[in-house]
Amino acid sequence: MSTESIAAPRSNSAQSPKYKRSKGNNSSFEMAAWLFMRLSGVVLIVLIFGHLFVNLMLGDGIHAVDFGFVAGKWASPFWQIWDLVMLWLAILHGTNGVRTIINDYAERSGTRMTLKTVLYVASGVIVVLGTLVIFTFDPCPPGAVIDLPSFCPVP
Amino acid sequence: MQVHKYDVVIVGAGGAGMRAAIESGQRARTAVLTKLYPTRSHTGAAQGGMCAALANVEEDNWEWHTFDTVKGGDYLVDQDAAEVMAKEAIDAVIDLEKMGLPFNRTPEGRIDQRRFGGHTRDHGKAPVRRACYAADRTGHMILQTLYQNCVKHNVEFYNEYYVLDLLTVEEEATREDGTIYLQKKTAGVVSYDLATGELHVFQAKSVILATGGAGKVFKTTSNAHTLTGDGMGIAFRKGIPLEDMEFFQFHPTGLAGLGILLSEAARGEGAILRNSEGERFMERYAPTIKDLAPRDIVARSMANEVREGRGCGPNKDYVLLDLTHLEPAHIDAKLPDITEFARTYLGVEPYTEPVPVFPTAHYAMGGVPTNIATEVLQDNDTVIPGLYAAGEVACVSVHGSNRLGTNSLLDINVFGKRAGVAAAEYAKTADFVDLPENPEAATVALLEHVRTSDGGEKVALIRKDLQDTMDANMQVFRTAESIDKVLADIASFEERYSRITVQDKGKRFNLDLLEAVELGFLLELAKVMTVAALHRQESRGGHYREDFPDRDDENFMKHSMAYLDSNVTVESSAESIAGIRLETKPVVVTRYQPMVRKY
Amino acid sequence: MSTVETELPEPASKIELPAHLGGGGEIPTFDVTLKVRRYDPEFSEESKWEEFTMTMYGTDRVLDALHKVKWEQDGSLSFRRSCAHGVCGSDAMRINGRNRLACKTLLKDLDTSKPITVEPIKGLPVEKDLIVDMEPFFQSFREVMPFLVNRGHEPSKERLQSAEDRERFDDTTKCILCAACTSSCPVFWTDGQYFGPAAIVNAHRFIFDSRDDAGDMRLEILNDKEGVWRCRTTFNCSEACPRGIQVTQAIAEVKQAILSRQI
Amino acid sequence: MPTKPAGTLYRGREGMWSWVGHRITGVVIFIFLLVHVLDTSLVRVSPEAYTAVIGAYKNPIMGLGEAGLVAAIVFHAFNGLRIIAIDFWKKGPKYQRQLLWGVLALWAVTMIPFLIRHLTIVFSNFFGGH
Ligand SMILES: Cc1cc2nc3c(=O)[nH]c(=O)nc-3n(C[C@H](O)[C@H](O)[C@H](O)COP(=O)(O)OP(=O)(O)OC[C@H]3O[C@@H](n4cnc5c(N)ncnc54)[C@H](O)[C@@H]3O)c2cc1C
Ligand code: HEM
Ligand code: SF4
Ligand code: F3S
Ligand code: FES
Repeated sequence: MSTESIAAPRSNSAQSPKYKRSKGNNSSFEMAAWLFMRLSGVVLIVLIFGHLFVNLMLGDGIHAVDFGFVAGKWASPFWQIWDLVMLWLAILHGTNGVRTIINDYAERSGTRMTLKTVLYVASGVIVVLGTLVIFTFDPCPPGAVIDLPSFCPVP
Repeated sequence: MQVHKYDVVIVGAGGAGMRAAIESGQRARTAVLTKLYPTRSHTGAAQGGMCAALANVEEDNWEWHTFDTVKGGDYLVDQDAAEVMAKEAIDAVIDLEKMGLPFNRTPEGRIDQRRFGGHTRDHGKAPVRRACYAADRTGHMILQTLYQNCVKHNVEFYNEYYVLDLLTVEEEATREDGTIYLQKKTAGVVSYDLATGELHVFQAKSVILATGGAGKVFKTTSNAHTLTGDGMGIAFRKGIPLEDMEFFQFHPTGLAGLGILLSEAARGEGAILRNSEGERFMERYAPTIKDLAPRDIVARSMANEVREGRGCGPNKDYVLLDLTHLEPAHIDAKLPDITEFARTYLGVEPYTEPVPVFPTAHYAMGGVPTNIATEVLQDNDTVIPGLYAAGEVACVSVHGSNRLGTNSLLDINVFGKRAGVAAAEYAKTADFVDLPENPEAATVALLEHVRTSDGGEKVALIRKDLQDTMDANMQVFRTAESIDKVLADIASFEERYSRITVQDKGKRFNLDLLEAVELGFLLELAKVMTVAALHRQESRGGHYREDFPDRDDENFMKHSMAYLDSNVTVESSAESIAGIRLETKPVVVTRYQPMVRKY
Repeated sequence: MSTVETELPEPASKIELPAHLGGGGEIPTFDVTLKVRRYDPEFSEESKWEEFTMTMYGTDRVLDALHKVKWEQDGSLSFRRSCAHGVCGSDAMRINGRNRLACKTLLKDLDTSKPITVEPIKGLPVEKDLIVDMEPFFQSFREVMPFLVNRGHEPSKERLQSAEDRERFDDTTKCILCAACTSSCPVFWTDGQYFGPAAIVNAHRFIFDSRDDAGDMRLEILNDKEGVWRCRTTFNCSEACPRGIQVTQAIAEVKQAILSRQI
Repeated sequence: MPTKPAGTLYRGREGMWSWVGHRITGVVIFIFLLVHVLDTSLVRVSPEAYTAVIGAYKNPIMGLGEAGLVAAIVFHAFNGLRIIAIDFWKKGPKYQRQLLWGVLALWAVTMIPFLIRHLTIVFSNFFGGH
């Protein structure tokens, strides 16, 4: 679960080299992150459970999910917003969660930096991609060869 | 080897040492050397309270407190010292409160006080509530509070540094009456760094000894494994006398068989002692204050019940402490820790069952002699400049032949503070005394001897044998015969000690080696105790001779002073023993003439 | 905490004692095997397990067993201890996988049919056998300003404090700085930078003391990135505390205090 | 420094293991989320691509995986509420263990109907053919 020990010279308080705790920047970022985890968690419960319920439990379950299903949903601004909020909150929540985990286990600051960069880039790309998809989504793409939702004009 | 230079070096970071450090640390360059992390010191084990005539809950004043202290100590108390302590008690408690100590409070928000053995109103009329307390962890709170304040004031600690030698130099000096004598002067200390096995010499203008007690000479004891009387032993080996060493307090209520203390506060809160017949036997021994009689009396009464066949248990070797008539809520509020000890260690539920208890070796009334300014004396009245002592290691003597409960936490605060101030003030005007040549030589030789000695004797076995014989023969009842037996045993232990083998040959954390060194101190102190006990042919306070059951003010209203003296060659006799010279010192009497001590 | 000012009725001079009292008969003896994790860098960089078997008695504790090994079998076995009854905090170690005080763990409460494993506490540098370097631990303690700070005029007498105000921080005054909590914390194990539960407990002790004026500064300190927010409520600390301090609860209270101060 | 491997696993109790569970499920969900957004994005590429990929979800192996994912989310979600209760409810820390049993009970109550429905669909449709 962890490493064995931290590098430390033998010490007695009178002469000990002070153990270094890198100074924080006095902002309340960690507090905000902590609070955000809780708040977003509560909202996510509603969003995710709703999402799962609609996708997996209603109608035909997972088998109902296809292009038409998705397109049908995103035709409504309600679901657009739902999924958008869910996307953002989940990514932020998850990213922050993984950031904590990296802070915990990656001890060398180099490793820490690298992993976090990868994390932020990945999350950023995904959020942007997801947002674009939701907003620029065209439920009736021209030239589609498969079933489109029923409301699409018949080509 | 490294050499450090400080104005003040304090040896020991218990209550006395840290109280001194708080004062001295703000006045002079101070180092505190301690063989344990400060918060491990045994002051933290003290439970019941610290007394001061605050009169927060009942009428009280410091003179009554002085009287109780003098009477409790069976008139062997130096009354000037007792007055100082009782007077300064009030400030000592307030100081602690200001430092943040979380005392229990009265409904009005003032420091609460409870009863304790031997503390009475108006010269013995009735028990009085004088002990300030924090549940049954008063000592814990004191130790923590003092440590916290040391942190606040950036006191420099050298943790796990064992002091093994005191550095003194001797110079010829002339007394007022023209006689010439050797005046000791303080140069510093030699210490052993447990982590590395290296020696460090500390040169200092003043040194304060605050190394605590020596309970480990006994088997059944409330004292920690680390209370091996190092400070007393070191001083004694340097030719400094030890005062009143025959007086050792046996606390009545140790968990039977284990010695873990159940505070007198239990009785202060209403618990009582019963024998196998269910009888509250203290009604017979001390009709007025019964279970709250001073410790020596209660301990002897208990031992007597057992001797007369009214002990409990399969071996009829203990009595019972009964709390069952107390409200569980009250017990939880006032005595949470000690009831947990009973549960954890004996599996007894104190709400419903009485707890097996028996006297346990608790407190050394004797120690390194000092005056009320905490300066160490090299004889009856010659001060050693720059050397101070406070706490259990010292003998001012405020406890006389029997310490009253709660007077020790007071002692360490009052005299700890005095020592800190005095040592720092002295350091301001004094110069360093030059270190002797090869200051560490004696310590190196001692360690080398212990490390290389190869006779196969085991330290732990010798220690066990010593503790067994001390428990059997030097406990609450003593006779010339039993004392002689101990002396003979010690002689054989010393011989065995010269043939010990220490298994651990390393330098790092070699506790094996240090246990052997500590045993050396224990043997020395046990010898001093027994010789002094043999010499005192009377019964007084904690020292009870069955062959001399009465107090004898005519011949023995004096402190005993034991000196290391290789010129004394007498084999065991009533007066002396090889290597130890016994002298006496008058008791300071100011206002209370000895009276019969009855409760 | 307040004094219940009731005179107790005098207890009876004599009572009937139940016959079994103090009985308990023979104290059972049993064989135990200690499996101790040894390490002495003076002789080897490797740490290794070593087993010792001995006969012990009913009321013996793990500390007694360790002593028996040290005193009779292998004098080089090293561990810290002092008071031997759970009040000094010297001998926190990992016994059968959990942090406890050796002097407070009765052998009979463990499964003696299997070897009892004894290891140093985790997350602090091991120095020899069961001895670890406590300095990082005390360093964190010192950093939270663990002392009363009072700005006003020093009163000449004691300060008043109501029994309720005193009770507010009672739990956290019990700490003996044994490090059982901090070294049981999975977050502390990771990089040792987390202040750790013990430091927070000792900050709590003062933050909630009505006499103290530096609560804000301590909250500021613990609002650090290595402060309370690193706690993941794993409760190992509360389970490990030999003084029964509700450590996680104390941490939660500190978190809330920071929140309500900032918002 | 001592060599590493010899130490034993710390024997934490409910609190520690629930945290281990929370952490693992959190990471699992996060990784799935990344993938899930990617595959959903295919709707922008072409309906065919999306439907093809989503088709992959429809075999029983993936169906089981999905069930596992839902199990993880449900545990993480309910335990998340437990953590929030510990943080903000005065008696939370005291009842953390009971709360965990509550989480597991709720988890079971949620998972059973879901599994029945989900697995029936997965398997019936697979075997039943589309
Ligand atoms: C179980 C118990 C309960 C008690 N209850 C009460 C009570 O309720 N009321 C009361 O008034 N009194 C009580 N006492 C007595 C009182 O607690 C002690 O007498 C007092 O605490 C002694 O304090 P001290 O500072 O002198 O020594 P300690 O606190 O014992 O400290 C000794 C210090 O010296 C250091 N040291 C020792 N040897 C060396 C060395 N060679 N080199 C370096 N450092 C060394 C140690 O590391 C330690 O820091 C009780 C005692 C016990 C054992
Ligand atoms: C469904 C509702 C959810 C709730 C109620 C919830 C709740 C929480 C809470 C309260 C925490 C903080 C734990 C702590 O500080 O100890 C947390 C951590 C975490 N969550 Fe969630 N969460 C939810 C959904 C998600 C989702 C969808 C993801 C993935 C994208 C996720 C990933 C994580 C991660 C990685 C952590 C960090 C774990 C750790 O630090 O140990 N969570 N969650
Ligand atoms: S909180 Fe408990 S476990 Fe932690 S150091 Fe204090 S006493 Fe030990
Ligand atoms: S073990 Fe650690 S994670 Fe929090 S609850 Fe205790 S500090
Ligand atoms: S030896 Fe003091 S706590 Fe165990």
